Amino acid sequence: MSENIVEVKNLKKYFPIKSGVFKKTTGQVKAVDDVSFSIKKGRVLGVVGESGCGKSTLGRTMLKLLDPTEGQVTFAGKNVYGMSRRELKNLRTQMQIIFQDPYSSLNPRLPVYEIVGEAMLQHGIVKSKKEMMDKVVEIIGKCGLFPEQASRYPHQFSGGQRQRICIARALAVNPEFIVCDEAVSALDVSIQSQIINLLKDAQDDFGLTYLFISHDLSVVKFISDDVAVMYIGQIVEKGPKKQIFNNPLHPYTEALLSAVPSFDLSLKATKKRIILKGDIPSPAKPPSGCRFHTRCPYAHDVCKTDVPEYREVESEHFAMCHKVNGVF
Amino acid sequence: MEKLLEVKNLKTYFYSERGVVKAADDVSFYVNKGETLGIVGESGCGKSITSMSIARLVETPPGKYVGGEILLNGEDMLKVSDERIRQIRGNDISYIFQEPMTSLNPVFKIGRQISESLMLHRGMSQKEAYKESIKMLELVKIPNPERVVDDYPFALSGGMRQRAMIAMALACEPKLLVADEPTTALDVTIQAQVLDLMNELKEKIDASIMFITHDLGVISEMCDRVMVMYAGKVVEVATTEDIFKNPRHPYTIGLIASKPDMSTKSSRLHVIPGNVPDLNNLPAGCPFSTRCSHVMDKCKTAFPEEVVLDGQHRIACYLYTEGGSKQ
Amino acid sequence: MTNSSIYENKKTGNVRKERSYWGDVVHRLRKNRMAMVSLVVLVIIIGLCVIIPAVSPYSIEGTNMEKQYRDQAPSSTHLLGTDKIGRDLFTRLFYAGRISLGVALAVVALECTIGIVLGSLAGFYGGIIDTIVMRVADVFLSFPFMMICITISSVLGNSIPTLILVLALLSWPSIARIVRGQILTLREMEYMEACEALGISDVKRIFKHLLPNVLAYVIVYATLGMASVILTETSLSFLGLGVSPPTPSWGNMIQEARDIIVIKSKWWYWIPPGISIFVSVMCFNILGDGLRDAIDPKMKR
Amino acid sequence: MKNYIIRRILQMIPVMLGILLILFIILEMAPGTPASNMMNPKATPEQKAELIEKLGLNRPWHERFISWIGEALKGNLGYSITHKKPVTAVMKDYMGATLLLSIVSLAISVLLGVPIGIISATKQYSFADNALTVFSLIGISIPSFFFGLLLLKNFAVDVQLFPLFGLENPLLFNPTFWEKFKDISWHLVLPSIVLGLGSTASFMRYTRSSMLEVIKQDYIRTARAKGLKEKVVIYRHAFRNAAIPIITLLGFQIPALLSGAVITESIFGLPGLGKITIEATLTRNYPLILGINAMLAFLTLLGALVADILYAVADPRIRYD
Repeated sequence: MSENIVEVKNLKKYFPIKSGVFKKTTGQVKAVDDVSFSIKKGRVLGVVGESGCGKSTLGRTMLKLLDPTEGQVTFAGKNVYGMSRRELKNLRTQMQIIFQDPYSSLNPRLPVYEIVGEAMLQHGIVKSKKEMMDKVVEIIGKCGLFPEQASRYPHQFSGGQRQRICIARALAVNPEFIVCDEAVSALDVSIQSQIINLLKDAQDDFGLTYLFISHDLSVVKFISDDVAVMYIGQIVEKGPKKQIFNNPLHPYTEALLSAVPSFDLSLKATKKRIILKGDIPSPAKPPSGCRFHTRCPYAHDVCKTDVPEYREVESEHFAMCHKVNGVF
Repeated sequence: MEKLLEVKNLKTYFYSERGVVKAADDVSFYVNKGETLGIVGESGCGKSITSMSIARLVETPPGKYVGGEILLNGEDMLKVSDERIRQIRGNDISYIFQEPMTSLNPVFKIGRQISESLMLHRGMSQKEAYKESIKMLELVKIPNPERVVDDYPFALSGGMRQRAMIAMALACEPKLLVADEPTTALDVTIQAQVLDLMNELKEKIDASIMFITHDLGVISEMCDRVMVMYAGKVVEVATTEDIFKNPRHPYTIGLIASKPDMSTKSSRLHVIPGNVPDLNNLPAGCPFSTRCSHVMDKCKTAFPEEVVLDGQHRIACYLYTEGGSKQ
Repeated sequence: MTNSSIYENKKTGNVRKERSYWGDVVHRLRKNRMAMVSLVVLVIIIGLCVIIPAVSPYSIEGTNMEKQYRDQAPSSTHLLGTDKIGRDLFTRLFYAGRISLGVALAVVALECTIGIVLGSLAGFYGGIIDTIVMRVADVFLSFPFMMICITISSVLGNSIPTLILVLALLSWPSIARIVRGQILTLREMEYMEACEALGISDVKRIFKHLLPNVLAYVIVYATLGMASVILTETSLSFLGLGVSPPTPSWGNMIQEARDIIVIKSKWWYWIPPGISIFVSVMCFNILGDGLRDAIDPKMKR
Repeated sequence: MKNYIIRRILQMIPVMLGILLILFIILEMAPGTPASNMMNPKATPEQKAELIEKLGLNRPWHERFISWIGEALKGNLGYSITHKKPVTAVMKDYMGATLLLSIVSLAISVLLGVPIGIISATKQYSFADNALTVFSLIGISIPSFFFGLLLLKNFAVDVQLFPLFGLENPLLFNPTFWEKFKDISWHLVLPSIVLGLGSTASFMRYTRSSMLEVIKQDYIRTARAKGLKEKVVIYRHAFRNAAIPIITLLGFQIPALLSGAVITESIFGLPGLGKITIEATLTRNYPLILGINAMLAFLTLLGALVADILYAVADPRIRYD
């Protein structure tokens, strides 16, 4: 259980900003800016953050769907960015991704068995079309769909069922690691719970490791073992779920947790809400020093100038804050 | 308590080639003066159509107000002239919509969009309206209102645009504010700011609020009473405390249990089986009968009469009618 | 996995008939009465153009200078009369249809081929290839169309193959733009990303996932393109710069109307080809609109 | 905004050069040498050699291409031997009719097409909308030369309401300005209808679909929720947004109108660029052909540029880029 399946070291992903007469690169959107972490096999790392914090870019860059600007990702001991074509092809069966939008993530022109089975044929997991069909029926069955639905087309399914197809497609190649990029965010509450349970079941059955990206803290709290909080391209706090939720260190985490509306009435009385001032700064022009200083209720002068150290404050519990580091 | 708005048996249907969609089917509720009523439900439950019907904003065709009454201070919104409903819109009833990115006209400056209502309903001159717009932007705590008033919507962030929408809606001091998922598109910390602002404004202004959302957490923070809708029908109405402490309708119970909350402890979520129904193809009787674990034969034939428990807890379910197991 | 996940989805609501994407498009198109009528009319026109010249007793270009055969008004032997050199106009009308429709079909096929190839290259690879292709497309789009047709046909002479080549060369940029735009949109779709994540090969990604999706728009454009090419070809032929006599085209048949006597009192010379052009162009336009609505039902409420 | 315009102008240059290059190559492919095509066949070999020397026709084509561009930048597009005038002077003589016809038709089609499109969109699926939709379909489907002949037959031949031919009545002696204006207008009625029909229909269809798209937007609902009159909602809030894509169509319509003008001029015997181009091709007057094509290409690019600038003015998102 303690073996790291994925390790991310100093990962950076910048997007150029082009402007002016000749569309010269005049700046960079630092979507992911020097991020390091690791995930242990069989665990779920939840990544939370608000829009523009780079959480989706992080997931895509880790799978080499986007080319990194700098840094390293190792999967099962191998450097993902230094792989040959053949190794990369092999990697594709081991790392998978499930997207947010159940409508744009399925090709409308292909029936379910093609969508789910295509990659199995591509990678030689099945040898014949016949074998593929059997396998597809088995997998979609596990995901809660009926065999006869294999020959239907995406538009004949509801959002929740489409997400089941996406999960089946990812599971079809027997992956070890799946990035769930806002996989349940677009779904209705009653459907969301079905899919969350399905993801949990799949994890138990196949011993999967997840990177679970979401803006919804209650969902992340439910499904994750560890949680990383991102703010403008950086991980500002990471640790075991319990510590993050019960004893948040970073002021941003604290504010984020307090901002989630809860319907637990007993909690309501005791909870004090921290309202942050101002808007989320753009990752194209991140604030100097600590990026949170423009909105932080505790900000000192040092926060405006010096970047805080990302430090293991307690065992396995990291944070990036001058206040936590005892600078003031 | 005085009722500001009373909706009786509202039926808003849509007619298309595929058949009739009963988006709001026999919907009845009221909003008291100064009260916030929450309407909660999943996509396609009819909460938005119900709220749009209040000021007759549903496009006809394809929509049609088939029946019912919408009484605002005793005046039936469905019967008044087009001229009169335009006087009411923006003046007595205003709206805040979900998408701050698309709900403001991209080619007009913020100030102009706020001024428009003021000039129309308050008879202000352009200059007065401009000044008043700045004041409104100040009221919703937009920094540098003098500058923002001359900005185009694209120059503002989502949160700021939603504040501008609120300023626009409140400009003419409406009696009823209809907020349709006003914070759904916003980030959590920005949502907290906007909800905080709305709670603060509630004290300042003398308006009732209809708050439409799918987020149970937001409902519990904002509303006095809650109405739960499913497939065009009202299934339960109660005070916010009652709904969360003592939900009665199987759908409400399932909905609350299936939403992971910050305090959820169990390792599996409760699940309502099946899918959100297709409004083109509803089952006979209670629309929830296909997913309900307490389903009885009579559920499949007719929609139950409403039952009132504890004075004001309204439920539409055979479990609570005569002969029902929980009666 | 546990049984519960299966149970959760047991009640799947209404079971719709299985219909593929294209099945759905055809189904929607069939419900569009105007489009279906146009399709039928087009089939009839094309059928007549194929059959009439083949079964007609009169030859296409053979003249008959004897007085009783020349310049005749319509009669039971010559349904649309004869022209000044004794050719049966009814037969010529449908032979001209073969030429006009045939030229249009060839042009559309050629321009679509060029457009799809260049548009896909630009869209799929982007970067410098994209810039070059799109600049060249700009050049071709900015030509004063009619003038350049006139110039080229005068320089290279107006044979039918040249005409086809010139029209195709001048019209591929629109289709290239559509294809490129579609590919750029599709590349952003999450299912294309999913393909990459699944390690699906480039060839499969292009031919199985990208092109079929682009094809729908190409078909719409090609149908509308038929309409505009027929108009252009007949206009050029009318000006004497397209198909040149004795080969008939609906356009050059109308040239006869430049004679004041013909325009005044001999309708059978020029009204039938005019109506033929009008009806076929209209039908292609309606069919194209119908296809677009059927393919992209969001556009229509 | 400034950057945007500068960038657009810079983009125009390679496109214009490309057009000229292709034109040059096409004319190079013409049978015969450039010289033989442009001089009196009876000229003696000495005269020929002299002329070839004088016109620099013995130089390789790319050198001539570059020097042509150099001269063009100075405003010299060459010499038309047939007219015994510089190309620019010939073009000036014939440009008036074409521009007049195109501008009148463009004005008609915008002033008619856009309002009709709006009405059609606001009354979607009504009788009026269906009728207008059919009308616009006819408008884009009827071949203009056929339509022109039909008009001629009905209104100039059978009923002699309008003149059959030309731009001016040659019999008018010493007309006053007013008489001349009336005369020209009268001559332009049928040609403008013919040329305007197609683009009116295009503007209609485009406006209709653009308006339908905009009317579905959330901000239209917002405008209605404010209590604004439907007229204000449609003509102020919706149209202001729908106009943005219509402006692009304006740019595209310019080459289409110029092409259409060639056909219309030919039917109605108007002394315009279309007529002169056809004549020039018959006499193989290449400097003139090159000049006219270059000029029209330039106008087309200019039109597109103006449309893009207007687009930026109409859309604050681009204006503040």
